[in-house]
Amino acid sequence: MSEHILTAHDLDVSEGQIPRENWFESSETLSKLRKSKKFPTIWCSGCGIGIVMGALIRAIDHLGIKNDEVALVAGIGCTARMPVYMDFNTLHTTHGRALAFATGLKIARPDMHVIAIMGDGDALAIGGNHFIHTARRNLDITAIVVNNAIYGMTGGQYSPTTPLDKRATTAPYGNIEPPFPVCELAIAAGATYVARSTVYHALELDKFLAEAIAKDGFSLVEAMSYCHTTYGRLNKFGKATDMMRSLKDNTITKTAYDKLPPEERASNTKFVRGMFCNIDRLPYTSQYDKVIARAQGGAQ
Amino acid sequence: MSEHILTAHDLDVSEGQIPRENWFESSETLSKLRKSKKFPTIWCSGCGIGIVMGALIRAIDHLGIKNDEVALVAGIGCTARMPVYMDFNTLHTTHGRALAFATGLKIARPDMHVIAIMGDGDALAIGGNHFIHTARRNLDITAIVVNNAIYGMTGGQYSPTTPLDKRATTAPYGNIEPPFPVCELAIAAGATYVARSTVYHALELDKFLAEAIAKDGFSLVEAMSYCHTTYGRLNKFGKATDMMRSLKDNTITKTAYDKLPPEERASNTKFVRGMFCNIDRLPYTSQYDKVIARAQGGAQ
Amino acid sequence: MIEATTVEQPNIANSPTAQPARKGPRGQVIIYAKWCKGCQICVEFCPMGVLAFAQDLDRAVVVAAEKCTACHFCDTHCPDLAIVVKRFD
Amino acid sequence: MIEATTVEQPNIANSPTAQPARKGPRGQVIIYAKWCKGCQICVEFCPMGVLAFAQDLDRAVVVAAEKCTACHFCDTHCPDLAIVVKRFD
Amino acid sequence: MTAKTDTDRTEIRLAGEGGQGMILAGIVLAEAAAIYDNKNAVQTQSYGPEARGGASKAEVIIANGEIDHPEVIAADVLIALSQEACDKYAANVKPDGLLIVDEDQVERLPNRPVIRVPVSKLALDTTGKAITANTVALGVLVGLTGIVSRQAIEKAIMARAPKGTEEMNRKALEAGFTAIERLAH
Amino acid sequence: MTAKTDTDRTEIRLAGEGGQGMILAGIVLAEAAAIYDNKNAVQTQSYGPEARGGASKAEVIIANGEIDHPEVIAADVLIALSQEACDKYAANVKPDGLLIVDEDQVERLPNRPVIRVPVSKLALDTTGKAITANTVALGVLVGLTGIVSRQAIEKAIMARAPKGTEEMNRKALEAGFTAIERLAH
Amino acid sequence: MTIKLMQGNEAIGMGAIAAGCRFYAGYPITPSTEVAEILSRELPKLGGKFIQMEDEIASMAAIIGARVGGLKSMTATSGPGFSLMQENLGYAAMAEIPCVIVNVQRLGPSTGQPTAASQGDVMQARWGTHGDHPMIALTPVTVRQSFDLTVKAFNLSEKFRTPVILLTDEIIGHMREPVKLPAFETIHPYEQVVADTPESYKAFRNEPGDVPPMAPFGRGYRYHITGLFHDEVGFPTQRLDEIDPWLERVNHKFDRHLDEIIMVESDFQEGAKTAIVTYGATARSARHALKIARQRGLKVSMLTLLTIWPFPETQVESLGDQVDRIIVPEMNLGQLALEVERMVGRRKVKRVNRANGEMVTPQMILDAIEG
Amino acid sequence: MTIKLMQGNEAIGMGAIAAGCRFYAGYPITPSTEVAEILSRELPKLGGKFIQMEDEIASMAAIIGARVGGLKSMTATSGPGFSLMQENLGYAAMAEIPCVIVNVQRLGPSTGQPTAASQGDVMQARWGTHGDHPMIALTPVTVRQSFDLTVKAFNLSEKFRTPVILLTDEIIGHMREPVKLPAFETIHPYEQVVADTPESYKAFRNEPGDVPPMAPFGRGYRYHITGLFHDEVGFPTQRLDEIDPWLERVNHKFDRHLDEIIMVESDFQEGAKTAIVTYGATARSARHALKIARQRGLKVSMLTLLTIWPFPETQVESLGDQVDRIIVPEMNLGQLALEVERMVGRRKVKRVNRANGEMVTPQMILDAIEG
Ligand SMILES: Cc1ncc(C[n+]2csc(CCOP(=O)(O)OP(=O)(O)O)c2C)c(N)n1
Ligand SMILES: Cc1ncc(C[n+]2csc(CCOP(=O)(O)OP(=O)(O)O)c2C)c(N)n1
Ligand code: SF4
Ligand code: SF4
Ligand code: SF4
Ligand code: SF4
Repeated sequence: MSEHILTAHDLDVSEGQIPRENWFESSETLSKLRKSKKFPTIWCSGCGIGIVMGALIRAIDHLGIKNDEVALVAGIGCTARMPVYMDFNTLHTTHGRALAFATGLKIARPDMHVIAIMGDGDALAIGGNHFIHTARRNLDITAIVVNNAIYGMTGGQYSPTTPLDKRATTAPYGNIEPPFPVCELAIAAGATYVARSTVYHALELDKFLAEAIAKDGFSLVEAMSYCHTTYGRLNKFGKATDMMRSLKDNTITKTAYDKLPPEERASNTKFVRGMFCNIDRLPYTSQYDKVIARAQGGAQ
Repeated sequence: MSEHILTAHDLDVSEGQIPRENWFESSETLSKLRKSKKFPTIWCSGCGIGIVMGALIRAIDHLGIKNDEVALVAGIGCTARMPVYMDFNTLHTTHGRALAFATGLKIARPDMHVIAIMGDGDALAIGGNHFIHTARRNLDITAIVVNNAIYGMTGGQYSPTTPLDKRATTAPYGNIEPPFPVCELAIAAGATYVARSTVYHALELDKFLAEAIAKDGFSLVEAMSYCHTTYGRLNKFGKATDMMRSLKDNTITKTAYDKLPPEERASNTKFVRGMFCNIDRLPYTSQYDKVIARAQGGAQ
Repeated sequence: MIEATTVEQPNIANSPTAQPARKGPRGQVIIYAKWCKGCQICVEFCPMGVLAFAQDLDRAVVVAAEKCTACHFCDTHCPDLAIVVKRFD
Repeated sequence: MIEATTVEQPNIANSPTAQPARKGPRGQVIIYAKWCKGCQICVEFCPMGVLAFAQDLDRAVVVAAEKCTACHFCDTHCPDLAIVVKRFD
Repeated sequence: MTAKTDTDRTEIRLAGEGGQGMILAGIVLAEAAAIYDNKNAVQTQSYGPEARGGASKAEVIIANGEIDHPEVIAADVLIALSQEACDKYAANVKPDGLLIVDEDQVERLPNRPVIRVPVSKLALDTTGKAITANTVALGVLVGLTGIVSRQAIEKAIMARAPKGTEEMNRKALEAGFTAIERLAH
Repeated sequence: MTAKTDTDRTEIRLAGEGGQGMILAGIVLAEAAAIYDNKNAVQTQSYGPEARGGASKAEVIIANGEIDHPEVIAADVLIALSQEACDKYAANVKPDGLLIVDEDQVERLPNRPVIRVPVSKLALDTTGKAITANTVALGVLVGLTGIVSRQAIEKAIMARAPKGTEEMNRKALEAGFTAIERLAH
Repeated sequence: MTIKLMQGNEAIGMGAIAAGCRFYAGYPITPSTEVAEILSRELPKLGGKFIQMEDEIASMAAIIGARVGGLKSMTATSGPGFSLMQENLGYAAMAEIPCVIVNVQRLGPSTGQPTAASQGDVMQARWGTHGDHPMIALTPVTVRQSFDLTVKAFNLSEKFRTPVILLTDEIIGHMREPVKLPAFETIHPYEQVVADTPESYKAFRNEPGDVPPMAPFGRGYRYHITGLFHDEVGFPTQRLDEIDPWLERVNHKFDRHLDEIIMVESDFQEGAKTAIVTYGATARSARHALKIARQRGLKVSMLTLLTIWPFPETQVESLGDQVDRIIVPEMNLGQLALEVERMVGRRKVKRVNRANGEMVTPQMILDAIEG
Repeated sequence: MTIKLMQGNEAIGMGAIAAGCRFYAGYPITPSTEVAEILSRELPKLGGKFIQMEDEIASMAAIIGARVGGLKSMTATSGPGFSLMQENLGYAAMAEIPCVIVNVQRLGPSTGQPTAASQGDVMQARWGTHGDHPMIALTPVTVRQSFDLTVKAFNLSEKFRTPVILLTDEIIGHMREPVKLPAFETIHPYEQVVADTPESYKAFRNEPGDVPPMAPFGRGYRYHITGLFHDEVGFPTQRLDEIDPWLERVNHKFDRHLDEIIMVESDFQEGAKTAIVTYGATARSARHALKIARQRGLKVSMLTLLTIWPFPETQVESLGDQVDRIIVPEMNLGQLALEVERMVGRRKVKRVNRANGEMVTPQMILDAIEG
């Protein structure tokens, strides 16, 4: 069937027809990928991490930031493999520590846009402390948490975002640990911009990411993107497309949520999408400029 | 002068007059101290940590809990030296890790009252991750944070609770890092009982501590108690008594705070004292009983 | 779950279903076969049924090019950046 | 700083100043000299002036035992648990 | 036919793409040998860097006595279900060893005797499920080498087959056996 | 009088309670030697487990040449301002060394020659501030041993004295010197 | 029990259960994760507890906490996690808390190659935490030994009140072999007995060679445990007369029990002037090479170390006296070889190393034997 | 500069400034805290940055991040913190990020005795992180050397793209000595030069013996840095043909530069049959003992190691050839002595150990010399 269709429309282009080099030129997004890198990515077929990557590139592109001005910092995990595919300054660090490395980098280079890309385990299990401290200090870093509700890379152990009662390889009888409310935690810790969306709402992600990167202060974007390979399989949630549909169906916008009567709010089980916080506080590096001024002014 | 007074009233008793053993019997509180331990404590003259210790003993006493049922777990710091003086099961661990040790202990012995005693650095700098995760999992542990706004033990470096602009030995030009709102962070992370008071309001501490220990779930009591030796000295805040007075003068009860008009609330600079959260959630160990039941029921 | 803040909810720029199909294709859909992993996200969610899954090739193919409205759902949601949609202007 | 919760503010059980002095001592203040570090918290905050600081001994002493109302400020605030107040019943 | 190393053992490598179940096939083969055929067996595996998917391979050493070194030194048998697998491991097959490839997946062949079997096509044709290719592969392997008995491999497969898939797997195994018989003619 | 070790050095220990400033006194003594008297000096210290307070001691080694081992091996001089300090370190004073104690703080004395000076009382009497006891102690020490010149110790003290306390410290030092002169009579 | 094809990691999980482990805390990491997965399933069946902590630091802390509460406990990890556990591992040594730490070695340094094998953490197992401390590390060669040495690890840890490291590797951990486990009832785990009354009990009594038993919390023995130097009842001390006896006792804990702790397998050949000293997965390559060498008429002896720390000094030294040459094959750049060199002299030692994630091949060892 | 009475820790802070350090991240810990305190005051005066991180893990991460951003960077800690830094220390080795880690050793294990001195982290400095990796550790004996070796540490770390450990101890760190520092203008710190264009630049080019310079981020050289095994441009790889050259280059980085890296001070005496090998604070006790011994007419040589890792193999071996006996005094239970034994044979080595927080006394060493 398909061969026929191919010929009929001449629209579906296989590698033979578009040289690799040309493909990278066929969109702004693709042009920011690393031509030297092997594609497709290492992610499972249908994994939403790649969708977040697309959104991130579009956000950076939208802001008109030069590739050289961007530093991507990641820890370890499926999500953390994202930076290597993009033509920025990319630093793949140790599990959980992306924000701590990013802190050093940002202080050394306040002019650069430093973006940390983390899985939920990376950001919130082993990396939880750096997460709250980087927010508190208000480093002008954009933290992206791809929340796939599980540890993907290591094969499906429960994470601090696995919903209650769901199964994981280390929760064969169902998870009993309540998940973190990631956005609320970030707000309590001091983040200046906090938003959440899903990979189904990819263009919303574009927008939140662009706002987050533009923000002068610590910003967090939580991107829901279920790991169908582990979380989905262990909980019989179906294929990537089924889980994508559940992201579509099981979220509610913050605007809609805010309009709900209190009882319904309390019983709401959908994920709330939207921007939850956008406040102004002088970022760490600007504060530090004052320290330097005081030190050099001789005041002690 | 004083020798004369002593003789006149025969009320001020020096060691010669009360044998050490008898002194331990002169109050319920004293009777829970370790007779085998060298007193007075290692803390500076006037340090509020001892006041928290008194409050803790009274709270335990008030609840009628037997000494043997109490386990005190501490990290490292001035505050963390507290357990050794009390006649309970006492575990002095590594810096920042009290709650992680306490988690293992509580799961092994759900029947015991496990109380973690931490300085602000211990609990929230190096220990921040365990703090939020223990709250999230809702281990039925009582966390006491003695917030002295600095690292006392190591001599006065800034901590995640040092107020903005204040000096510390590592902030000679004033601290530029905003302090954590400790109670809010605990609430966002999932604590079921959260309260704050000060060592000036010692009896309020008694009450909060008793409620916290009685609570079936993760509870936090933040006890404000400035370190006059380092924080006070570096910022010229005066003696222990001066700082005690500032705790009296610079706090406001939650009830009073809640009644303030919004503008005044926004500009309020006083510490709010009170209980901020008291919700019911099944604690981790009870949840785990269900896992055992499921496992033993053969359901998988 | 999340407390109210003072900030407004952003608009979602492009709701895929919000754009009704007009006559003739509005865009050209290009799939880079070598990168497509056959996840079928584009196939399942293209509101116009432009795409289909070719079992034998284990990847997506364009089956109804003329229906494409250039809504960009497919290229913004392809996890492998294996689709580009070019809007005809 | 802290958002409202549904829980009520606890009452403070014993406000030290809330208890007016009556005639004669209501309690006995005992200071265990060996443990007192002379921080003067009890001295400074005793609402009745029962205690004083003895510079030469570098510790607190009782100077006005008869004024003690047994408000328990001193023994609950002594950081060294060096005071016990016994209420006369 | 199965050449012996100096310490008398048969070394088998099963390689393909992640998700093709070659590691499971290796485990089943080892179980057939060790549990149902009273031999000794050691099974090892390796994955590519991909989270899921990517190249993967299983190795099975079968012997009557002790098995020391647990990995293939030079393969007596290689079954390769993907081009990458063939490219990577063909050179390590002993000169008198067996190289079996899926004829529809492996186009570039090394310059040596190769047994070409349409493994995945057989799977699809027989059971309608591509994922039974590994069972077909086991049929081919056992049919060709006799390294374990047919009963043993069948028992081992049945013991691992998820409920309800027994029949499908039996058919797939049969298809493997038959393919060899056809080859043999 | 100050006995020499095998490698020609004078070993001085200053001990008291934390907060008495004995460590600072040690530093000042070492500075007097090294900066103002053109000698060599090494200063070390130790604290008790107490956060603040508790036992504390400083050690100063003064020599004309190199100083290798930086700690007191056997003290030529010990000045002890507390009972604990005396108890702990008196035994380590050389037989022909000097043991100086604050006569009001140290009651139990070892069975050996001891020089008793009312150091803290002198401080209080002279300056009204107990914290100047360490300066008085330096006066006593230097007055007795001449291990550094009086000018050097004065300069060293002045360099370290917080603004506004110079006069007080000078008086305290003087008080130390004078106490010795009285002793000498 | 029947014959089962079992992975080394699975055998470790089973060994823990058999040894009486009733608490596991860990953080997933390749290639150790199966240990956690198995215990998350098996422990609750026995009323035991499994928890996945927020990181490896917390995992190590939690197992210590649980043991203080009276449950035998274990964690499993690999290189990066093992590095993070070092501080609290030292705590366990200092406070003498029994516990078992499994390190399934993968290729390092850093993230390295998570799915590749290595013996790169051999020296770290001994020296990874700061300060001097005693340490036991066991290295299984087979799946069955993964079970047996796990049981042994628990027993040694209880008997000597010390953390014990089961130092295995990706090969042995993921390899499947047929094994028949002993019936668990036939296994009699070591159980500490606290004979003292709470009044006479001294948790850290310093009688040389004596390891005082550890009373669990909440059973009437209220005492203090600390990572500071402490006296016999556990109170912090700076007094040398209290510290010195502690150092004496704890750092020489194993001295009089080395035959119980040190396990080796000797395969000596009369007249051999070459010997192999080996451990872990590499021992399998070495055995393979040994058989071939002997087939070829070469005389070679072999010493397989199942205990690498404390290092089997006597055994290696006396082997050194018998042969002219000792080959030490390792999946690292030469770590345990340093100890062998120390015992027998550098000139006698021939290192065979591979540190790229692949096994040392029998051929490499054969070349060394023949070369 | 004039003569000042200065602590070792202060000299380290000054050395860092002189060497061009412009970023410090740390977490306070006795007895290292003065280093942080001094740099929190001094760095901003020069436009440099100081940050106190939430823990030592983050501190180690931050200094790597800052160096990737182009600032020379340092952290300082002591045992417990050093244990926590191990994972990211391995990352720095793997990713070849220059940085300096100061460990002011205190008595361990665990919390131990925070204010007491020790040389207990000597082996940890070499083996604390998982996996094989190169490592440099320098051990100053005087306050002035604390300054000089800090400068040297930065220079070596830049030149060889490697973390360098300044392994000092509580004695040297807190001791005050008169020093006269050189004018900072006279110090010419090593600066990397990136000669390649962004197009031809390969951050991890594997030319044997060659250490490719590290381009800072944001200067046109967009590349990838990872803790996984990687190819020449920094992309993760599992290919042995890419890993092996990396192993070859990185693990032999120092080999051809040992005379630059290894610093020792020899004090050989004609005809001496006894020698002392020493480092750090203990070297001072050893010198004291040596002088007395020589006064008494005994012939003794001495080798003071200012570099302990890589271990000065040649120097110690040739010393071993000259003497019958080597005394190794250490404030630990015998750590570097293991290496000395390895080089010269166990029978020649006499260890003198003290691990209770007190210095080894000259008398203990004299006894060993005379005994
Ligand atoms: C210190 C350390 N511990 C554990 C691991 C193993 N590990 C790698 S990724 C990962 C978690 C993956 O989950 P997440 O961060 O949510 O990312 P995902 O793979 O789901 O994108 C773990 C536990 C590690 N690499 N380092
Ligand atoms: C891993 C580690 N890092 C650092 C230290 C040093 N240290 C001991 S206590 C302390 C902080 C003390 O502050 P806090 O926890 O607030 O307690 P406080 O002394 O003020 O009561 C620090 C940094 C340590 N012991 N261990
Ligand atoms: S394992 Fe899950 S998170 Fe990882 S690539 Fe696959 S689908 Fe994505
Ligand atoms: S240093 Fe501060 S916190 Fe510590 S005991 Fe003294 S006053 Fe208390
Ligand atoms: S842009 Fe894509 S999703 Fe939208 S109509 Fe065209 S083919 Fe379908
Ligand atoms: S979304 Fe992309 S990868 Fe998935 S089927 Fe469509 S083109 Fe292929």
